[in-house]
Formats: sequence, structure tokens, C-alpha cells
Amino acid sequence: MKTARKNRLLLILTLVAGVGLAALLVSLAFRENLTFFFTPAQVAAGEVRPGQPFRVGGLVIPGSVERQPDGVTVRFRLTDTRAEVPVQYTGVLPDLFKEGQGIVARGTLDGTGLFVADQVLAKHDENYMPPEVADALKAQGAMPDHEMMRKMQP
Amino acid sequence: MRTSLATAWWAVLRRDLLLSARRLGELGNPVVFFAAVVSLFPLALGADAGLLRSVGPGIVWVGALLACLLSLEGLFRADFEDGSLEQLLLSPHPASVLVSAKILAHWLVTGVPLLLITPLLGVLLNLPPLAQTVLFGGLLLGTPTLSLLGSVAVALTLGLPRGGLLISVLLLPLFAPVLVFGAGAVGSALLEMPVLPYFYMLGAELALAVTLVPLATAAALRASLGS
Amino acid sequence: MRTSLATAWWAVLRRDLLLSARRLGELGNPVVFFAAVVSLFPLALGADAGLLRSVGPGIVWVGALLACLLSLEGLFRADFEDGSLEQLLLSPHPASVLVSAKILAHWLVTGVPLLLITPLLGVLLNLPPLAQTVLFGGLLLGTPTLSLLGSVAVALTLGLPRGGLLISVLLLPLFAPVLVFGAGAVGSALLEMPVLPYFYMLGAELALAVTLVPLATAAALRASLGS
Amino acid sequence: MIAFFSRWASLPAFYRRAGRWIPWLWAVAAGLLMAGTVGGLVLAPVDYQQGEAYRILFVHVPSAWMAMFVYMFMAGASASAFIWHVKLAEILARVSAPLGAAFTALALATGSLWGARMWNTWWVWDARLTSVLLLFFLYLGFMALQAAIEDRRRAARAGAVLALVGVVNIPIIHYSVEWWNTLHQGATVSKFDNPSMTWDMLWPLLTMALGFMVYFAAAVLVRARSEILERERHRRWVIDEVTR
Amino acid sequence: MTTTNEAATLAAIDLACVRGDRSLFQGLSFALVRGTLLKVEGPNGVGKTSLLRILAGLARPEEGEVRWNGKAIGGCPDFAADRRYLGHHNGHGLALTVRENLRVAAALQGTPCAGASLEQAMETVGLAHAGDSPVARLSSGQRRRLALARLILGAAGVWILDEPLNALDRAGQVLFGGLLRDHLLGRGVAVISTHQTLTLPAGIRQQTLTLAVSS
Amino acid sequence: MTTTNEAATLAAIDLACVRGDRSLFQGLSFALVRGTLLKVEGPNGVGKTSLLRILAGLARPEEGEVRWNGKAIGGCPDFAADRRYLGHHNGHGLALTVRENLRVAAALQGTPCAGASLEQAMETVGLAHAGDSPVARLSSGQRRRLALARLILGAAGVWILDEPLNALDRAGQVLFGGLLRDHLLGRGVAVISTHQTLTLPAGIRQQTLTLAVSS
Ligand code: HEM
Ligand SMILES: Nc1ncnc2c1ncn2[C@@H]1O[C@H](COP(=O)(O)OP(=O)(O)OP(=O)(O)O)[C@@H](O)[C@H]1O
Ligand SMILES: Nc1ncnc2c1ncn2[C@@H]1O[C@H](COP(=O)(O)OP(=O)(O)OP(=O)(O)O)[C@@H](O)[C@H]1O
Ligand SMILES: [Mg+2]
Ligand SMILES: [Mg+2]
Repeated sequence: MKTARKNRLLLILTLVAGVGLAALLVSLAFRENLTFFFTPAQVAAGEVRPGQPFRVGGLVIPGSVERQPDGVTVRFRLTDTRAEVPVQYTGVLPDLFKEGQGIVARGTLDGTGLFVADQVLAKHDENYMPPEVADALKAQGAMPDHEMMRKMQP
Repeated sequence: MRTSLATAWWAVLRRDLLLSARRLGELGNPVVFFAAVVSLFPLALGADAGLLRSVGPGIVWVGALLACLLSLEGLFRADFEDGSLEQLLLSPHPASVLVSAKILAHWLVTGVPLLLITPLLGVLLNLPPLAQTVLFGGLLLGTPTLSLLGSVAVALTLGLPRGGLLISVLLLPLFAPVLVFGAGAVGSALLEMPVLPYFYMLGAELALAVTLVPLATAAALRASLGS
Repeated sequence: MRTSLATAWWAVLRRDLLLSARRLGELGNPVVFFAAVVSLFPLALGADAGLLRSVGPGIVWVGALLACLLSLEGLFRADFEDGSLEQLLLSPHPASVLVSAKILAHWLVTGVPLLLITPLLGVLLNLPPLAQTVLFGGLLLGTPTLSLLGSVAVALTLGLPRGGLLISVLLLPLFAPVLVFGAGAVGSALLEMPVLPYFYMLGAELALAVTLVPLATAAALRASLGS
Repeated sequence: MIAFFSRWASLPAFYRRAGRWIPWLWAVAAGLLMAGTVGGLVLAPVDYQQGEAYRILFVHVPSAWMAMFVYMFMAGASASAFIWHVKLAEILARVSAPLGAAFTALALATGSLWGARMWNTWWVWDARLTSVLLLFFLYLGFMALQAAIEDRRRAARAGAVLALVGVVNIPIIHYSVEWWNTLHQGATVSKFDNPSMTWDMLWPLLTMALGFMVYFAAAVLVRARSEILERERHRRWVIDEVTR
Repeated sequence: MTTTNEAATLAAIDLACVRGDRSLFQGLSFALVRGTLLKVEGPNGVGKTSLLRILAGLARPEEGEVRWNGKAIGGCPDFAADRRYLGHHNGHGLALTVRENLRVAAALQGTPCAGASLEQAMETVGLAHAGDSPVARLSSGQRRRLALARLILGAAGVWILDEPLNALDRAGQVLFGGLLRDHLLGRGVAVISTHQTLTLPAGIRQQTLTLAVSS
Repeated sequence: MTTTNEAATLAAIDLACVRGDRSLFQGLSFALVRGTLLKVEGPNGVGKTSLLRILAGLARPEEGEVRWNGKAIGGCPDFAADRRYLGHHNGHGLALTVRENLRVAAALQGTPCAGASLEQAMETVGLAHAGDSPVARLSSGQRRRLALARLILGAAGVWILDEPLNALDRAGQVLFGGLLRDHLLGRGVAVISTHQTLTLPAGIRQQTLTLAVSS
């Protein structure tokens, strides 16, 4: 009988220890970057070297979009409000792509600090509302931030 | 006066290791399978060196995973068929603890040999030294998790005809995270980016599996034998 | 007055198909395994679409091969364990012919479902239509060869504990030519080069296997049971 | 309390009670789904970012929620079947798996359809999408296991172990959008304190979600009833019930 | 009936067993006091094996429970240590030798076992010369004898044996009779199913449970 | 001795068997004329199963040969059609029903089998009610009965049976006695190993081969 109780206690202790250790390790992992996702500020700070493939996310700076003469290549700049990254992409852009839109681009930095993307995905924010409401909020300056922006702020 | 749990645990571990040692020829099997799968891909993909280098770590991990999967089938089957497993469950000692000895034996006999030849394969795939260390470290943390998770699936499918395939179906979702973080670590190392977060995740999975799996496996064995 | 060989052959085929039908849930297993292996690679390789497209056909072939390999284990095992195989060998009819019925049943139950989902995977991997046709044709010629060759290995390893791994070790070199020509054909089609020579080779292998394998398998079964 | 529960969970009583509830549940589900569809497709305004295309949300979000909810339901039923040997719980776990798999498939299909329009890709291997795919495989594994084991009691216990092992995946699905930088958007509605969605869009969404839930309840009861009949086909009460 | 259960070593209370869709037995109760042999009889397929597996704790009854010294047997390690079960399968590792198998069995059963008592047990069942042979090389009767050796390692109060005489030769059957007699005289209880005749000396308390096919 | 072989249905000539590193028997010869039962006896592990497998053609003897109607049995389909073997394993597909198993057995044995004779065989062994149950759901004795049904499908001249009484209940043992008697009276031969007593009516030709442990 006594052994039974001792065993149960041991069992619970092991469970707590195991799950606790796992939680600790996971939280340590989340302190670091697991997904090759970098903000323009991190890129500007030189956290990635040219040639390393990674993803960069941010808002397309209004007025920065220029079509190249070949008709299929675009250049624009991305920002997280603290720094900017110039991006070049050749291919079909997503429907949602427009100035001020959140996007995630994948590619590499060339030697000059230009990000050459091989894929551009749109990442809209999590707000759903009719256009009139959006306009009104914008006019008041009360439009909620794009979630990507919020997450990127330290 | 009863023998201690530790004695029984050791006896089970020793028994399984002895059984494997008796079939020394088979100790090599997972390793040969592993090496063969890894060398099948160059055959299937043609000899594009650049392509191979970039898919190399992924292939090594998938190979290790499949080798483990195949060897798992034998984890309880023989014992089930000859009635040894019945006797194990009838023991006064907690089945989950005894089962953990069997799983450990499985890892020692299949996971460790895989680890031992990984450096060789790393050289063949032309991986830089850092990536090789990371591959080894990842497998060191990952293969015990594979053995552990595998044991649950094997226990669940015990005695079912064509259990082999069912095991794979059950295991693939369970193995996927190990694969993602294990292969991810090597990929990261190849790009000279930080690998520690991957190791944390692999470690977390191992910690969870070590504590929870023996209980689940013991329960699964009881279910399989109870009918 | 004895029943004809054809009756016995049909009876064996029908029996094995019936046994599979009884476990209808399991019919899907090779397919699920196949689909799962094919989707493991994106996990291990990371999400690079270009890389995936170029390794796609190789992965499909390796996946089919592994699915076949796993399902082979069950080809004779249950029959061996319950003594049915003994009774098969004791029959007055030539064992090689009866065995060919078992192999055909295996292909019908595992190879054919694989064929049926290949078009789907082809679409997922973004293969052009021609390459998809070639992939399908290659698997149509290749999977029966896999079942046939597999049966020899299974027969040789019958009753050995951990036969599963041993089978793989024996089979990987035998399967390699099928893999090379099968994946080669798709690669060639992707480059819009002629694929016929590959098909001739696959056909030659199939012809050889169909004629020789049943004899070899029957002999291997006798050897495994005789001791 | 226990006596009440065991009486409630007794199969014949449950069979009859469920038979009475099912027509009502179907009616409620149909009403809610219809209201939600009209509300979502006709009444709700267009979105300021996504235009009309966002309307797929009215199917995607409820089915994604149900995919997770059904798994939790199945795991809960499995656990109580395992611990207290409640037969009814075994049956509920078994019959809800295919429904859960169907919801998951629907979430995957609508999600990638939507992603093709909005993100410019059908599929990415990000944490949210991958973990949902694994959830789908878990359902398939559970179903394959049930199909492979003939003895129902063994199948139930084996399934329970598998379902409980797989539960780890659920929080990962839910929190993946916060833990990792996924392409998939973060929480909109499930930030209950302050949903970032206007009421005109929210109410059809919630109506649809409720409709899905009631549909699930009705479908589970129907399937459970036929499972009960099959299991107990040799019992006196079933024979009485069927010949009546 | 319930009042006598407390004194009994092993008691079955209102057991019911369902296999597939057949109900094998219902409301089956008995109580065995120390030193009693319960013979379970009945035609093929009546449910003897099913009953024995329930008594051993390997399977769960549909209804009812099994008690050992007044306690339910589920999850009770003391019962597990006091019970020996021998089913259709002998439970030996085929690649291990006779001696290795016995050593593992002792550790699992929880009987501390000096080498001498292992040798003693092998001697008793007539396998002394085969201590170092792998079980895979033994004949079916020799394997059954090894299973008997496991039974007598360390004293156990409850024996549950499913057709123990299967595959045993004449000498083996006599040997088993002797072991069983000693066990019962040592105040153990035994539940045995067998289609062969068990001859025991007079004075040993025997009960017979004859299962009949339920409609 | 060799002169009588021609008349014999089944004859063993100078058989020797070695297993592992032990020689089990050497120079073993016998000849059975129609209507004879050969009982193979001997203690556990002496080599009965090994001998029976050689006689059935499943294993090859170290030396000597087995003849059937004067011909060596190796690769002789007529012998295969005339011989039934029942070993430790019953040889049923577990997921198939009783009836399906019998049908396959008939096709394999080469006995053309109308449905009626299948039903008849099931009736005889007492499995008529279980025709549609998968074998996985039968008890050990019921499975053994199914194996007996296979034996009596289509008349065969030679029966080789290894412990056929295992797992059979009393009624089953009586049933088997009857089947064996009919077989022998129908001028068949049988080679049987068993540790239990076979009671046969007087007037049936019986021989006993007692194997002894060779030094
Ligand atoms: C195959 C692709 C997709 C999968 C597997 C998927 C999966 C899921 C899941 C599991 C949830 C429930 C999360 C939770 O409640 O914890 C969810 C919610 C949601 N998804 Fe998706 N999704 C996919 C694509 C998309 C796309 C393309 C969009 C929009 C562009 C989208 C928009 C949403 C929204 C708005 C929610 C509700 C968020 C909330 O408030 O909880 N999903 N999705
Ligand atoms: N696979 C094997 N490898 C080596 N030796 C074996 C093998 N199988 C059996 N033997 C040896 O052959 C001997 C005879 O075995 P066999 O099974 O023929 O005995 P048996 O007379 O049928 O005994 P029983 O009455 O126990 O069934 C055994 O003593 C054993 O040592
Ligand atoms: N796995 C199973 N699934 C369903 N039913 C089964 C299963 N195993 C046995 N049964 C049923 O249970 C009944 C009793 O089986 P059990 O093995 O307990 O009989 P038994 O009394 O030991 O018979 P025997 O004397 O032949 O060994 C059988 O008639 C069979 O129909
Ligand atoms: Mg029995
Ligand atoms: Mg024998």
C-alpha cells in the first residue's frame, strides 16, 4: 500500500518535471528566431548576410512602387516604421498588393543591400470592416495597426 | 519480500539487449537501410551536385525516420506472439516503467548505430563541419523521441494484420515535428544562422515524450492484449 | 479426379483478395503512407517551390517504392504464422503458380491504389501533363515488378525476427534499377526528351520478373519452411 | 450524481432520447445555416481590404473552429471512456472522428482557396497550415485504427490513447499565429474582449458557427444511434425497438 | 454468498463476459478458500479461456469483479506478485536460453532468485541438461516444461492455468500432478482448465465449475 | 525388409534426422500397409514432430527416403494429393470464415468439392452453426475442429497428424476416434503422434513406434 502511494507521488513528480522542462525549452526557443523571418530593422542592423535566403515582412511604402521598363519587374520599399529595405521582384503580384499593404517576401540580399525576392505573398491585417468605416477610422487616425507591425515592435 | 523495480527494469533491458545481440547480423539492418535510402536519392534525382547538397540534410533526416519506422515493427511483435508481453503486463511492477526499458533497448540497438554512421554520410554529402555537428546533435536528440513515439503506435497496432502500414499512418503526424526541427537545424547551420532554438524544440519534444510516452504505451498494450 | 490448377489458382487469388477486403480500412494504408511520405519532404526541405518541383518525381518514385516495401511484409507473414503457407506448399499443384496468384493479389491491393492517386500528387507537384502521363505509365510498369521482386525477399526472410528490416536490405539493390528507369523517364519527359527507351527497360524488367520470380519465391518458401 | 449520469448514459435511454432530439436539431441547424448564409452573402458589407472575396470566411472560420472543437470533444469522450468505461463515450468518440475529419478537410480546402486569392499561393508550409494538416492526418490515423480493430472495446481504448497523445497539437494550432510569424493572419474574432470585426460581419459569422455546431450535434446523434444499434444488435431491447 | 468472500483468497463476483456479439456467461460467482483447486470444464468454445484471462487480470469482465483477499484485483500489485498465469502461449523469448528466460521471469514476477533456485527449478522440470539451449531449439513439450519451471519459482498463492497438460508427455503429466499437489497442500489456490484428467490424492479440496453454452 | 516396401502404401527407409547438433534418430525404417495406424511415441523432445514433418515431405531427412506406393515422395504431386498433414498450427486464415477456409483448403488439396460436402464436413466436426464466423473468433478447440474438417474433405490415403487431440474437448476426442476408425477401415494409413490415449475398436491394425533418446 505504501509503495503504491510512493509510486503515485513519483509519477506525478516525473510528469511535472517533464512537462515543466518541455515548457521551459519551448519558451527559450521562442526568444529566438525560428522561421528565418526578419524585420526591415533587423536587416538594416546587418543581422543577415548577402546570399542567405530569408523572409522579410513589412508595409509597402506608399509611392515607392516603380515598374521597370521590362514590364514584369517591380521595385518597392518595405518598412516596419523604423527602417526600410528596397525589394525587387519579377513575376505576378498578388491581388491585394498595393501601397500601404502588408506583404511577406522571400529571397536573398544582393551585395548592394537590395532584397531580390523570388516570392511575394500578401499579408493583410486581421481587421474586417466596410470601406466607409475604414475611411472614417483613418480620418480620425484611429485605424488599428496592422498586426504584423504590432508584432514587430519590440 | 519482493525484488525491487530497478532489478526488474534492468532485467528487461538486459533481456532485450541480449535478444538483439543474439541476432548480431540484424544489428546492422537499420544502418544498411538508412545508408541505402540515402543513396537511393542520388539515383532518383540524377547527379546534380548542387541540388543534392541542398536536399542532403532533408534526405538524411527522412532516411533516419524511415529506418526507425521500419525497425519499430519488431519492438513488441515477437514478445506479443510468444506470450512474453502477457507476462510483462502481469508483473507486479508498473508496466510503464518496464516498457521504458524496452524502448531504451530499442534506441540503443537502432538509434545509436544510426548516429554512429551519420558522420560518414555527412562527409559523403559534402556537408561543412558545423552542419555535420548539428546533424549529429539533432539526431542525438531526435532519435530517442522517434523510438518513444514509435512505441505508442506499435503498441496500438499489435497483432493487427498489416499493422506495419497502420503504424506508419499513425506515426507520420507524430514524427513530423521532429523532422521539421531536426532538418531545420541543419538547414539553418548551412546558412550559418542560429541553431539553438531548433535544439530547444527537439529537447522539449524529447522531455515530453520521455515522461508521457511510457504511460501511453503501457495503456495501449493493455488495450491490445485485453481483448 | 483432381481439381484443375486453374481452380486452385483462382481460389488462392480470391482468398487473398477476400482477406484484404475484410480489412477494408487497411486498403487505404499504402496510399496514405505514400501521400504522407511525399508530403514529408516539403517539411524536411523547407518551402522552396523550385527545389520541390525538381525533386518531385524522384520523391514520388521513392515514396511508391517505400510504400510497396512496407506492405510487402504482410505478404506471407500471417500465412506463415497460422500455418496456411504449410498447407499451400503441401498442395499437389505447383507452388510457383499458386504463389503467383498471391503476388498478383498483393499488386491489386497495393500497387493499383498507388497508381490511382498518382495523378493527384502529380497535380500537387505541379508537373506538366506529359510528365504526369509518363509518371503514371512508369508506375504501371514498375509497381508489379516491385511486388514480384519483393515477394522473393519476403519469402527468404520468413520467420526471422526483424525480417522487416532484412527485407529492405535485400530489396533496395533489387529495386534500384526500377527506380532509376522510372524516375529517369519522368526527368526525361520534363526536359521533353524521348521516354520510350526507359519504358522498354521497365518492360524488360517486368517480363523477366514475371517469369522468374514465382519459381524463385516458391523455392525460397520451401527453404524457409523446411527447417 | 453518478447514478444520474449512468442512467443518462445508458444506451437504450440515450437511443430513445436522441431519437426525439434529432428532428429538432436538424431544424435549428437548417435555420441557423440559412440565416448565416443570407447574412454573410447578402447582408454583410464588403471588406475594405479584400472586397467580396472575404466572404469565404463565413465557411472557413466556422469549419476551422469545428475542426479543433471536434477533436477536443473526441479526446474528452475518449478520456472519459478510458477512465470510467462509459460505453456511450466510446461511441461518441468513434462516430465524431469522420465528422471532424470532414470539417478539417473543409477548412483546408476553403483556406487554400482563399489563400490563392489573398496571399497569392495555395499553400505554404507555415506553422498554422502545417499543424492543421497534421490534425487531418491524426483524424485519418484514428479512423484507420478504428477500422483495423474488430473488437469494439479494444478499438475504443486504442483510439483513446491515440486521441489523447494527439491533443498536444491543438494548442499549437491555436497559438501558432502568435508564436511564429505565420502568413496566416492572427486572431480576429477569438479576441473576445475586442473582436476586430464590425458587427454586420460578425453576427452572420457567429450564426454560421452556431449552425455548424448544431449540425455537428445532429449528425453525431444520428451516427451514434446507428452505431448503438449495430453494437447491441443482439440485445433484447434492440430487437424490440426494431420490430416495434 | 458475499459474506463468505472476505475469507476467500480468490472470489469472482457476478462476472459477465461478452465476446464479439455472444454473451458467454453472466452472473458467475464463486469463492475459493486456501488449498482449493477449481477445475473449469466445458465443451470447446464455451468460454474457459475467456474466464481465466479475466481471473488473471488480463481482460476486463463486461460486468462484475474479481477479488483477491477481499480487494478488487485491478491495479493491485500485491495480487500481481501472488499470481502465476500460464496461457496458450508459453511466454519465452525464443532466442534466449532456458536459464536466461527463467532469470527474466524471476525478476518480472518479483521473486528474488538466487542461481541455486533457478537450477533447482530446471532440475525439477527435467531441463537441467538444456540450461544453455535457446528455447527456439526446444520441442513443444520441452517449452511447456519450461513454463512449469516459471510457475514454481518463488511461492505464489494463486495459479491460473489454461490447459497446462497440452504437449506434455506422460512423465510430464505426472510431474505436473506432483507440483499441483504441493501447491495446494501449501495452501495455495489454483484455477485450471483442461480436457484431460487430473489425478490428485484424496483429501485435497476440489471444486468443478462446468460452463454450459448459454442460449 | 526392402522386399515388403513395394506392397506398402507408406514406407520409411533408413531415415536419419539431425537437428542443430543433435542426431535424433538414424536408420529408422518401417512400412505401412493399407489400413494401418502407426502411433509415434516417446518423451518430449525425442523427435516425433521432426519425423512427421519428414514423412509429410515438409522437411528433408539427413539420410534415407520416404516412399509412397514405391515412389520417392519428393516432388510427387500424386502423393501430395493423397496426403493430409496436421501440424502444431492449424493453417486457417484468421480473417476468413470457417466456410471460406474450407473452400480454399478443398481447392488447394485438389478435392473437387460441392457445397454439400463442405456443409457435411462442418456438420461432422460440430461447426455447422459457425460457418460464417471468422476463424479469429473461434476458441482453440473450435479451430482444431476446423482442421479436422479439412482432413475429411475428399478421401485421402495418408494422414499424418501431430498431436491431433490437443485442445479438443472430450466430445471432440470421441469424434476424432470415430473419424480415424472410418479412415482406417476405408483402407487408409495414418501416422499419429500423441501423448494421450487413442481408443480404437479391436481388429484395426496398429503399430507403435517408440522413439528413444539416442546417446
Ligand atoms: C489552407 C489554409 C488555411 C488553413 C489550414 C487555415 C486554418 C485556420 C484555423 C485552424 C483557424 C482557427 C484558429 C483558431 O481559432 O485558433 C483559422 C481561422 C481563421 N482563418 Fe484560416 N486557414 C487557412 C487559410 C486562411 C486564409 C487564406 C485566410 C484569409 C485570408 C484565413 C482567415 C482566417 C480567419 C479570419 C480566421 C479567424 C481568426 C480568429 O478570429 O480566430 N485563413 N484558420
Ligand atoms: N529449430 C530447431 N533447431 C535445432 N534443434 C531443434 C529445433 N527444433 C527442435 N530441435 C531439437 O529436436 C528435438 C526434437 O524435437 P521435436 O519437436 O521433433 O520433438 P517431439 O518429439 O515432437 O517433442 P514433443 O513431444 O515435445 O512435441 C528437440 O529435442 C530439440 O532439441
Ligand atoms: N477474439 C474473439 N472475438 C470474438 N469472439 C471470440 C474471440 N475469441 C473467442 N471468441 C468467442 O468466445 C468463445 C469462447 O472462447 P474461449 O477461447 O474462451 O473458449 P474455451 O472455453 O477456452 O474453448 P476451448 O476449449 O476450445 O479452448 C468462443 O466460442 C468464441 O466464439
Ligand atoms: Mg481455451
Ligand atoms: Mg512435437
